[in-house]
Amino acid sequence: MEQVVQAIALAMTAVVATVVVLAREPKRQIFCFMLYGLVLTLLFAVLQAPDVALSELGVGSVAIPFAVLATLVRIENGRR
Amino acid sequence: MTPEALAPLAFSVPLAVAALGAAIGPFVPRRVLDALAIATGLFCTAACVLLARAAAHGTVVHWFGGWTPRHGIALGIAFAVDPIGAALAAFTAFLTTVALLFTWTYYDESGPPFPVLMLTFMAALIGFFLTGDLFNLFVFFELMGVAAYALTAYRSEDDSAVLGAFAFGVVNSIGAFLILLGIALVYGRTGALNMAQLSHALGAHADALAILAFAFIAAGLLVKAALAPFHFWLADAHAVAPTPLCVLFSGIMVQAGLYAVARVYWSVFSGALAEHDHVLRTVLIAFGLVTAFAGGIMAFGQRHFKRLLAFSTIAHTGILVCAFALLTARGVAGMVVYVLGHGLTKGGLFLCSGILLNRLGTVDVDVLRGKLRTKPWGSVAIFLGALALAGTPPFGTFLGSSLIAHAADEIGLGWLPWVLLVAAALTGGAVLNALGRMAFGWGPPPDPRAKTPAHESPEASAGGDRGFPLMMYACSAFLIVCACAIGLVPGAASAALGAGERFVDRAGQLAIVLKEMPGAALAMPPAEPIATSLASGFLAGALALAFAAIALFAHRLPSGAGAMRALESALVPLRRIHDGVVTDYVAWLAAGTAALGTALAAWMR
Amino acid sequence: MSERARTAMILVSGAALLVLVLFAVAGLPPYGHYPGPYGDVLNTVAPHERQIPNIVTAVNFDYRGADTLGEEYILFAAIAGIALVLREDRKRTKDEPLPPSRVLHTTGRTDAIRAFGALAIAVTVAFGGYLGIHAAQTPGGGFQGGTVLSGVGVLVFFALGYRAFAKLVRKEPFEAIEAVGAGAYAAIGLATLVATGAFLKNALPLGGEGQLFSAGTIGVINLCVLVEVFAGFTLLYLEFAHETRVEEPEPEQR
Amino acid sequence: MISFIAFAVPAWIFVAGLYGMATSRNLIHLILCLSVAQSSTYVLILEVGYRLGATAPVFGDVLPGTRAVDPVVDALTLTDIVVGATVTALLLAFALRIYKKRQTLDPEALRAMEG
Repeated sequence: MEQVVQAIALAMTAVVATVVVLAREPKRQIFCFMLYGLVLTLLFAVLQAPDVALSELGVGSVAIPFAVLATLVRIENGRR
Repeated sequence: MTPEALAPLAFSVPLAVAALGAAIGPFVPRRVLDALAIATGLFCTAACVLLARAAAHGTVVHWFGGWTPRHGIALGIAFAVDPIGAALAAFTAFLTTVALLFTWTYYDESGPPFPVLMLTFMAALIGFFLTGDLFNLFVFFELMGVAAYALTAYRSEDDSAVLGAFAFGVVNSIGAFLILLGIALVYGRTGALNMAQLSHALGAHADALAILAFAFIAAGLLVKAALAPFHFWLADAHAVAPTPLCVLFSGIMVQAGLYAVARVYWSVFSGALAEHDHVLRTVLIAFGLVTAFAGGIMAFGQRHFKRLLAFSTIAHTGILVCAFALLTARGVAGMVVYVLGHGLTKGGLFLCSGILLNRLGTVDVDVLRGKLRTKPWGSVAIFLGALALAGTPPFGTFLGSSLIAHAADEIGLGWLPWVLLVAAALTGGAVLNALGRMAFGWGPPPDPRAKTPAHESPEASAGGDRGFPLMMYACSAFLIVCACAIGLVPGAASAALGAGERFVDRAGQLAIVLKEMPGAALAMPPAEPIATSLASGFLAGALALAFAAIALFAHRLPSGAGAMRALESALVPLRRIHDGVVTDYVAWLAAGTAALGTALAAWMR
Repeated sequence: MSERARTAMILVSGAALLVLVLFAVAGLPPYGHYPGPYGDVLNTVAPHERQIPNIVTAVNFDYRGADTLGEEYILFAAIAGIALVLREDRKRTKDEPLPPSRVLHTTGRTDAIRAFGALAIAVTVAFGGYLGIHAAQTPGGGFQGGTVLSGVGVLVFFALGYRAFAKLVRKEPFEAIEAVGAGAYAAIGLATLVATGAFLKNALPLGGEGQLFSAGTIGVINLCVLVEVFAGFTLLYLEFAHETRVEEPEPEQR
Repeated sequence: MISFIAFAVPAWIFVAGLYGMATSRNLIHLILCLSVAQSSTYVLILEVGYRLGATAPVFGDVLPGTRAVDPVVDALTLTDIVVGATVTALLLAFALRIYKKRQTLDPEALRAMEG
């Protein structure tokens, strides 16, 4: 059971990582990236690493996406 | 103060001062911060020199948190300081101090971030040289990197500076991932991070995991060392970084990457890979020679003086990698002496380029054509620096190359030193070629159709006559004089040889670090008299002059112009791959790592 | 290099790297069978010697505290670099607001959004504070708590806008706080070096297991990290949020 | 089987991230791919310290001595995550600065220096 859950979490990680890489359009990519942060959080939780999962949650789903979003907003402003 | 306590002091004091500087920076005059930074640099130099003296009497070990090992298992992080690590740490602090002194009059205004980031960068390098823990090495690698990216982008009004910093950051980060990959592999196998414990646990058998873990860690570190094809970031970053920082980049940061490869090999993997050392030697010498000649030839093709010096650094990395690749104590000794001699020389040359940028507003050789007549002292310094780069006696680089030559002879590679001599002479010749144009207006007239290199904005309100820049000249002259002095210190060669013996003594390190056995004082094996290699040293200098003369005057000979065109066309493919596109750099990095890994793994099994 | 050449190069070398890494990981012990000894030794000795249930915290702030010191300075240096690069052009141009962006400013903020924002902020502060303080007992600690607490800035930004965020967070004091957090960590190391002869060696009473501020220096270092991470990430958000500043009406006074 | 999946996943993520970077046409896309490549190191490091059927190394509710996973890999990954986040943010700031100056984020159009 434990191994099945982990195998699923790992497979999801690989798939979402591939999706992030292949999403060429920045706005779509950043939402995939937030999802990737959540998937990683889940993976770390099932790997019995709660400290790491909490950090990844803060960094992967909030900090980096925020910085990217702000950058995208600025760029959109520059275009107009 | 015991020697054991000096080790953490040398890296934590500059960190504490950096934080202090950032906190009080907005409220105190600039000079206060500068003085504080210089005082810290001097303090660290002194601490590391004392540490090196102590290390000569036995490896100095400091266990953080007081967690000494239990039954041969390390609980915490150790700094394991041998004479070579301490000497290079002292050299780092010394170069930082000189660079900070140079900035004293160099910038009209430099905000608090500059000294703060410089101190952080210095602390990271010192920690990098002293640590005996593999993951701690990675942490200092990253700290050094982040401070360096930020400093490269320091003149952020110049977009090529930010672009250079971006490429630097991306490529070095991938290098860091490769290091982590290697660390994860060996940690999964052994459950250890302390270098001595790792070498014990890995044993004497090389399988795919051990070989590839070394290949990944080495590739990651060689990104910092700018071995081809990992070197592209260096030329872009050096050309645009603040000049005082280039002194540290070219003088010690690049070499720190190579030092770490040597350290990781000798402290961790030398037992496991011992039976395959000929494979490692062949592969690394191949990479090193390609780097040395690619760098030397590209240096000749540059008209941006700082970028020229950057390519010369790449060439010297190739030479140093060949010295390490000999995989003997004598090779390590030669490598370290060469690092010191080269770092002082290159530092002096970069400071000269800083004076040009500061006073004349550009480092474009074609724009400066004939303009250096008014700066005789600068020209003399550049001339001496060029001879030193070629490895002419009595400079430190000559002593280093003569040690490397003896080391190569010892293992039957008598041809190698002669090849390296040509590469070194190429870099010296490239500098002399630029000097001939700048000081005397020699050489073919510049091609008016040639593309001007990226615009370099002057680093301070350039111009004119604000008096003789005494402090700047003093700093660059001091470094060139030191480059000469280090080749003349009596006993330097045999001290280096003794330190090299210590560096490669894996069993000895293990006993001192994990079993807390007392260390022994450094043996001082007699060095071969350098007189035997004096002739080759002068030959290198003459060759450099000859290369420069060909580049400057061949067009006047009847068949010369055609020959020059042929040479120029040889440069074209090399120029084409140095295209400044960061995605290309990533592809090259992947290809280089795959090549290194495949070569080692396929051949060793 | 042409795009096609580059793609070919990365495909070939990527495939080679994949094979190499698979080849290497095949030499690892089977998945789920960590052989030790490092972690096992620490799991055995740390609860007793350091009076702390969360061994990860003990490793972070004590056994491998030097790594964490480096890590805090990486954050410190990166924030300095971000400020350096993004502020350069603000010296010359005044802080002129930019036109509104389609992403952030299509709709006005209703009272419901503001109320929800206030609630979210309260929850974030409680959760972040709890995580940050209870490093020794439960998962979490200064770093996790600091990142969560700095999320308050993000919430203020989304609920009330850039101007409110910038009014709440002034740059200079936060930079000083961040530097103090990082510097205090190094200073604790130096103080323990003087007091005990070993950098970051515990020099405080351990206290009993389970108490809030047990485990000696670990508690103090945890606090430094909490402060630094909170201030550092808040500055990070502020620097990036500044890039999205728009002309907004002043929030209504009530 | 689980061994192969577990160790192949980080290898795949790393190479996928590298591929994305090398073929990227936008610096922001490139930075996020760099972040993905870095996440492969988190996964691999955590996996090598994992132990089937063991608890997290927090001995609050469980007694010391219970079979637990390696606390060291957790600490290493934490450090790695902080490093990754800060480097990513710094590179984003660089990209933004470059965009303001050059009005493009296409790596092909952004050559620092040539030759």
